[in-house]
Amino acid sequence: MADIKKYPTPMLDVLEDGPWPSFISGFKNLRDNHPDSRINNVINGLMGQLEHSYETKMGYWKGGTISVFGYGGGIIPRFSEVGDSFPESKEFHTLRVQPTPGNYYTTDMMRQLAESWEKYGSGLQTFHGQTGNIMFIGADNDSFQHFFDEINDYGWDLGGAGPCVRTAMSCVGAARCEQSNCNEHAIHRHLVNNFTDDVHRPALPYKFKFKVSGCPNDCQNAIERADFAVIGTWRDHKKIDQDAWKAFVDEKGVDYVMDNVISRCHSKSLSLGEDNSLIADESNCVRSMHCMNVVPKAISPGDDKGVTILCGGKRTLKIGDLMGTVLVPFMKLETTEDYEKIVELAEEIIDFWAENGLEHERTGEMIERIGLVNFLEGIGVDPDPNMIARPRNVSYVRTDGWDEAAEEWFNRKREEKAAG
Amino acid sequence: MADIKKYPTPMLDVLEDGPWPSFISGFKNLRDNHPDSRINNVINGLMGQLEHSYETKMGYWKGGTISVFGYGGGIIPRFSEVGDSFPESKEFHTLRVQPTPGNYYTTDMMRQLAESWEKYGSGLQTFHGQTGNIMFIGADNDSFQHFFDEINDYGWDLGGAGPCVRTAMSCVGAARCEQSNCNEHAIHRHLVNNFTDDVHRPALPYKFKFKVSGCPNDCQNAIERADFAVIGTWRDHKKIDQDAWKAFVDEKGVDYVMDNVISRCHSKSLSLGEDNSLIADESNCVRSMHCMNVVPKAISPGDDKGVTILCGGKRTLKIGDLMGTVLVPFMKLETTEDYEKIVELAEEIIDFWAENGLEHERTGEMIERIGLVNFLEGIGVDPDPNMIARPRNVSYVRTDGWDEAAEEWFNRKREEKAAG
Amino acid sequence: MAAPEMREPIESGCPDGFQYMHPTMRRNFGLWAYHEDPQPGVMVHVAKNGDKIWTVKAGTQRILDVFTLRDLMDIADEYADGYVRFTIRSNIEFYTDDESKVQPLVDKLKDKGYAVGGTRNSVASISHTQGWLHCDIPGTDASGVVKSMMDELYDEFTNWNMPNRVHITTSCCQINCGGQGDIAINVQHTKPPKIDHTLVGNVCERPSVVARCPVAAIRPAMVDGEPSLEVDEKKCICCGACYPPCPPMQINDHEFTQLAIWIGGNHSNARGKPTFQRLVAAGIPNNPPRWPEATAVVKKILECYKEGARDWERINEWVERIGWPRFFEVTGLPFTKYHIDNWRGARANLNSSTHIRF
Amino acid sequence: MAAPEMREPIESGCPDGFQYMHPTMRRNFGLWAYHEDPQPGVMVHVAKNGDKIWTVKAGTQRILDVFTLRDLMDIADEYADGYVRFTIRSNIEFYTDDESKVQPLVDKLKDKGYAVGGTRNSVASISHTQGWLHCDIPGTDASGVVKSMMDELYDEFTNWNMPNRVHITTSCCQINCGGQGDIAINVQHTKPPKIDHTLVGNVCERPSVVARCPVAAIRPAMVDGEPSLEVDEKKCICCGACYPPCPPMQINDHEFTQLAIWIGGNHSNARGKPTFQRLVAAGIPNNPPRWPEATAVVKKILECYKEGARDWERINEWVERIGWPRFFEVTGLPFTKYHIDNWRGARANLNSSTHIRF
Ligand code: SRM
Ligand code: SRM
Ligand code: SRM
Ligand code: SRM
Ligand code: SF4
Ligand code: SF4
Ligand code: SF4
Ligand code: SF4
Ligand code: SF4
Ligand code: SF4
Ligand code: SF4
Ligand code: SF4
Repeated sequence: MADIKKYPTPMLDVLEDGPWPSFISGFKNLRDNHPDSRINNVINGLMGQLEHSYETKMGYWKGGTISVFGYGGGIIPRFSEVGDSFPESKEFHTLRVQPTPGNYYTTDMMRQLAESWEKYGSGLQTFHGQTGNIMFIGADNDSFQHFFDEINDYGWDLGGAGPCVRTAMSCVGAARCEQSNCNEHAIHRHLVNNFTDDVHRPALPYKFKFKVSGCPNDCQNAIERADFAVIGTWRDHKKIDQDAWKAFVDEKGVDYVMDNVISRCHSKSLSLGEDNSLIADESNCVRSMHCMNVVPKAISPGDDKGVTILCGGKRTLKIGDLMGTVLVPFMKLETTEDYEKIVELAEEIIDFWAENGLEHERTGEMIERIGLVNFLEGIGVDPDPNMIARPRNVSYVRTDGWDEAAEEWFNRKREEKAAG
Repeated sequence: MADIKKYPTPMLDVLEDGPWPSFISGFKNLRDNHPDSRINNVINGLMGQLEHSYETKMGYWKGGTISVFGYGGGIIPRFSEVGDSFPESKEFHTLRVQPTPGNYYTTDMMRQLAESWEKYGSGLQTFHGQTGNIMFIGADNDSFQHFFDEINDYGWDLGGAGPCVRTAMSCVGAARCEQSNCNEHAIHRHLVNNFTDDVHRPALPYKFKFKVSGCPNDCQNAIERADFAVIGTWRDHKKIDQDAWKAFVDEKGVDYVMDNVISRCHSKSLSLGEDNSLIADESNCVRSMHCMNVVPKAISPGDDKGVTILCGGKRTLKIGDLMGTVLVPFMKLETTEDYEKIVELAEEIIDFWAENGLEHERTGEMIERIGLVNFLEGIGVDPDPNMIARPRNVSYVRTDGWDEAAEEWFNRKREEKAAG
Repeated sequence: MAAPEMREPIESGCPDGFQYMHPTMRRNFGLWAYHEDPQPGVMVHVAKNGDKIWTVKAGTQRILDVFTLRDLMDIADEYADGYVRFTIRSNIEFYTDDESKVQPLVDKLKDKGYAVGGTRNSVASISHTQGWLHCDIPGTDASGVVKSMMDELYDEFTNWNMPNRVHITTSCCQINCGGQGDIAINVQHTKPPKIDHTLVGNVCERPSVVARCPVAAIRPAMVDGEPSLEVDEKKCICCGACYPPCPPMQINDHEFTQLAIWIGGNHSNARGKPTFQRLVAAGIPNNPPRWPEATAVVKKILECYKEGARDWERINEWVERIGWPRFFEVTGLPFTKYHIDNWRGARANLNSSTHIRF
Repeated sequence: MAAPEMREPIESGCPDGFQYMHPTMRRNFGLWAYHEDPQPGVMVHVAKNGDKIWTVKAGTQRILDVFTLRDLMDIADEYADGYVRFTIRSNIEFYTDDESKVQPLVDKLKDKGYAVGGTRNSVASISHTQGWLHCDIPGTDASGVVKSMMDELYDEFTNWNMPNRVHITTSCCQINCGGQGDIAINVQHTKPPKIDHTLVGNVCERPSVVARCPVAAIRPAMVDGEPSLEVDEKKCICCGACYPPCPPMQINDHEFTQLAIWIGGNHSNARGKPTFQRLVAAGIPNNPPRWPEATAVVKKILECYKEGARDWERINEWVERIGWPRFFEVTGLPFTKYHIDNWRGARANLNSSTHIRF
């Protein structure tokens, strides 16, 4: 613990009040009580600059270009624009480190990471950034390589930054969730680890994100945030344990059940039998999860599990928010070949986009620009009515290939039927 | 009846078969049995050309420019491109004549029109064209002025053709419909007859259509087809005759009532009381008509009647179909001043559009191009949340006038409250 | 010779309808309480004071010859009270306040070959447009298509077999004067216009044709030394919008002017908000005089709708409930890339969810 | 001097999670039957074979100092089984298959000042972004905003008071790394960037800045004889997209960088399809260190939601049911022209119907 001249932080101090855990208290603890004076100083500088931001309502970091040996990305470099006033933290880079799918840790591993980090960095880390990385915030020019080398040795690697494949995310899923329809962990790793080169050496039109949710509840916001969203689902009928269901009706009463389950099914495909059994019109169920969210004890996903894949989700820049759009209504993921197929699809998409995307253009924006059909043709995927909410409503389209397209559809249907 | 050489019409003849009334039989009747040989000949030529179209799958009319003395529009001129082969009908113009609102006729008036028409024209007329005109189809260069003069003398005037205010349409409405909330006839005539000059002398960017429906059932498809759609509605609570309602429930049974009324209310604002009475959450009723369509005996529009005005509906050309959009959520139409107000609004809109619309641009396309807010400001209408389905979802907007806009809203609300 | 004396028009505009209105309707204007439907094609509206007016509705061929018109007027005088009107779908309505006249009127109409029906949950008359009979840009004959279809749908017009009203329209070019409908049978061009270069110079204002193209596919060009136009065929969406201002841009073609079928255009605010119609089938031959292929598709759709929809569901509501994948399944219509929207705002028509039907 | 020997990275990518997973979870991977919620912040998941795993969930400040981290690990070792994970909202989850450890763990966490809750129908931790702490383009400090709000929403985190889960996000520029949410508190710039012309020439690749503007408002220009840029202020929508590639385009301003609040972003496919968030309030001062004005709006919205929504309705579902006019009425928020969409596809957000609430 160094005896340092502390920058006054009257505004930040206010953020120590109140019941929610305070990041400022944490900072102060490091500044005042950490045995390493390097850390005391860095945090002192950081707090000084942050207080200055609070007073002037402006940010004072600027970017730059650094990366670890052999990689082109994975670090967000930060240099202070007010480094003269707060020299202790004038270099304050963030290393983005890929966690496991679902963010699992043992306490031991946590301690090991903390030790490495306080050896080299600021002692601050975020679990996790919005893209899912562990963010080790606050390394300087001299230390980031050492820190990386150390944790890389015991199994951790950088995530993406820049125009590259980014760190993926997946939900807690099969590890602790009854709604899961897939092995989120395997999918996550198969996908992103197939592209380590594209993660570490940014050379794509722009960023590309994978996200995996085990069911349509989509706890990873994958549809809204991922270029390639993988969402677990099932193709057969959901499973109803009628005894458990009737017990639920007995417990809650018919009114409650009508108001909260039956009448709330989005596709109006549920009704209550005379004997209080649950009657489900399976041909209309759209897998909206609601019934099984309310009564997980009685209703579960079916047995013929797999995933739906959507493409093109992202936030505002620069044509407005886009949700992903269905590319593959259903894909089994059981055998090695199945996994190869999903990886190949991702490769197709990234290759097509790498070739046809404009600079700084995400997949969703490209699809918007060229139209879904051209994209489908580019990646070799057949049109399917589950890709659309509704057919087109404007007659402005050239339909002279109609007969061939119809023929293809009938052939495909025949084949599907033949295949069983 | 002339003894004429009939063009063979083997394809058209087929259209005499079948139970539905045949226009071809009507043609033949005129050709073969009308006492005036001029008409026999004209129809013979027309059928010859039409048969030729059926054989070659091509149309053979071209346009031109003619109009009655003093007007610039109202007639669709047609000259045959195959006049050499079918000279009898080589000029075949259509006069568009404005009917009454709701299309009322006495048999006497019909006969009078028929007499005038067979004196000059082909003897064919359409009740009505899609814009609502009586179409007197088939006058030649020599006759159309005479026909017009004659019917104009006894109260009929031309409608619009070209870039002008068009003939309006209104539903049967108050004359024979329990759902009506306004005097469609008065609205129709106040509006369109305020613009007779703009009907007869095309000088606007493009066409402009008024349509009036007495209730949200919108039997005139006004929202989809009119630049200025006036739709009757009510502002207070709908009227429920509980005795008639209970009689209905008794007759049909609770299941039927649940399935066909209660559960089908779009805003889920209906429920069935213990005593089978109808419970309506009026704050949620969106005037979707369904309940009163099913049970008109028991449920009716409220007493505080008026209209909703929507602007900008049209078909495909050239940016795709547009529905009209709410401009005035509610307007009373009782006093002379009320009627002046709606006419003034129409004038504001037409003036603004005449000045700012591009050539061949409809109101809906202009609104699409400049944005609804600029349009509202142009015509002096305040924003209202009923104009939108949902607020914006993209942050790309410059909001620096927010405080003033908020202030205006609060002032308006205060004034409304003060006004009662 | 002196110029002929020209008559100044009386700009009377839209005439007053009350003069032609049945007295019972005039008297009870705005005072109706409810109505009932005694049989297909017949309604009785009851006023608050108990007055009643019967309406009998008959289908017509829309384009009437004066003989037919007079015939209808004679019927109106003899079997009703001499007052009529036409609906937006060109049906004629006869009025009487005398119940005893109703059945004779119905019988007479049927006897004379008019179709009585079109009320309530029936297939209403198909609203349509000019076609080869009068328009200068038509790709087909609307009257003929309608006659052919209504012959096949006659029983659906005269009976209440449908879950709700069915409003069909047809249009003879992509401009679509006929409007949207529960089912719409419209011309769809499948090839870019062939340009008759010899004529362009004389009849077309080139800049305004260029401006009319929705996708900016037309460029002014010199062809054989003459000013003409050329079309970028890769961009052209074959809409035909260039044809009205410039007839040498020949979009109509006996082979490539086909029919397409759209469903789900619902303009009423009843239950849901108004909806646009959606493409379901294209590549249908434009096959006069009977267009059997188009009629077959329409009948198939109606059959599935009748079978699958709940009472009061319009076609759009039925399909939204069962889902579009199921629609293609039950109708057996092929789903193609052409169904996938690529016009402005196409995203809104894509499936951005995991709501899927297997 | 020889170049320093550089270590080649091991491109191991994303590590295997099974090695860090609680054995009961590993064993029952994919075999869970259902779960129950004994109390806020505590869940028990039951496997098909009867195995149980308890989860205890605690809110954190997301950016953890090593002391706090170690403290949490000590708790995990003493009161749970030494296995943890972090949720997508930066909550820490502790695991144990021993029910007797649960209550002591909860008590210990509370005792140490951690917030236990955030499950089920509570207000979850606010997910947020870097702000003044690290980003190069922030207009506010996300961590500070979140700490301030969570202090006020503490009881909503630790209790089940809400109709359904409430997911709040906040972002420190309009890029919105924080994502959409039931409620989102985001920076909204209200004036075009001021350009520091002296710097443009050196640090900005002018063509790529020009290309980055969503509305093509930027033109290359010569200013004082130097190559710079100029902004068409009438076109500029103040999005700030030009600032990251060209920091001299100064969009941040202590007065004109304000906050806006958006609601109804629901990404789940539960019941309805995923929905976008919608603007409800802007012009909110960016007021450190406590941003009370923003918190007041959030609390007001939550209060009305709690009062008005049915169980299981997320915020978007509630508002769609009662209608937007009513939303503005009950919350007392002003409705302005800025709420009316004018971005691409704006039509879809206008009311094309007579569905109106009075
Ligand atoms: C006569 C007519 C108005 C006119 O001024 O001409 C009319 C008259 C009535 N309509 Fe209509 N509608 C008429 C065209 C329409 C149209 C427009 C159209 O046909 O193109 C619509 C818009 C719907 C659309 O998208 O096509 C229309 C949507 C309705 C609805 C809403 C139906 C629904 O559930 O979606 C009702 C309510 C109902 O059915 O109970 C309705 C109800 C009625 C009622 C029952 C109202 C009443 O209480 O009197 C009238 C008798 C209808 C009948 O014949 O069964 N009318 N109605 C039109 C008859 C057309 C025809 O000859 O077939
Ligand atoms: C006659 C009629 C069809 C029918 O058989 O009923 C018709 C016929 C023509 N329409 Fe139409 N339209 C007719 C109602 C409509 C409607 C329906 C309506 O008014 O509610 C529409 C859709 C609503 C709308 O306004 O969008 C309609 C949208 C068009 C358009 C596209 C306008 C647009 O802005 O998208 C054109 C093209 C044009 O004006 O450039 C058009 C152009 C034409 C022209 C003038 C074609 C031309 O450029 O020469 C047609 C003349 C045909 C003829 O020989 O008589 N017609 N047209 C209808 C008028 C009869 C009447 O006056 O009562
Ligand atoms: C732990 C976590 C996944 C993870 O991998 O990190 C998770 C876990 C579960 N989610 Fe989730 N959800 C998690 C974030 C989300 C998100 C994304 C987000 O928070 O940004 C969503 C998307 C919804 C959105 O638009 O914001 C999400 C939408 C749901 C839903 C659908 C809710 C709805 O009705 O709309 C359910 C179903 C339910 O509530 O019954 C659900 C249900 C669940 C259940 C109950 C599933 C189960 O049976 O185990 C899990 C326990 C939740 C709890 O803590 O109460 N989870 N869940 C995330 C906890 C975040 C947190 O710490 O607060
Ligand atoms: C750190 C993080 C926020 C956080 O505190 O959690 C973040 C921070 C930045 N984001 Fe982000 N984004 C972060 C997750 C996201 C997400 C969420 C996600 O990945 O699911 C999104 C929305 C999803 C998406 O991809 O659209 C997101 C959309 C953006 C965008 C807009 C991308 C677009 O196509 O619209 C930019 C701008 C750009 O890349 O040019 C951006 C740019 C940035 C930059 C690099 C700003 C810049 O140009 O310098 C920020 C660096 C901040 C810093 O100093 O560390 N960030 N960014 C998140 C990454 C942490 C991590 O790696 O785990
Ligand atoms: S997305 Fe589905 S499977 Fe994954 S944690 Fe959420 S509820 Fe469970
Ligand atoms: S999963 Fe959704 S759509 Fe299917 S039955 Fe349950 S609530 Fe209905
Ligand atoms: S629009 Fe309404 S008022 Fe007019 S006829 Fe139709 S149902 Fe009656
Ligand atoms: S009018 Fe429509 S919204 Fe109102 S109660 Fe009746 S069915 Fe419901
Ligand atoms: S639809 Fe086309 S072809 Fe038919 S009448 Fe209208 S403009 Fe003419
Ligand atoms: S047919 Fe349509 S798209 Fe093609 S050139 Fe003509 S106007 Fe343009
Ligand atoms: S939201 Fe903007 S300011 Fe905040 S971290 Fe993301 S890019 Fe940086
Ligand atoms: S702030 Fe946005 S709109 Fe304005 S100039 Fe910069 S990029 Fe363009």
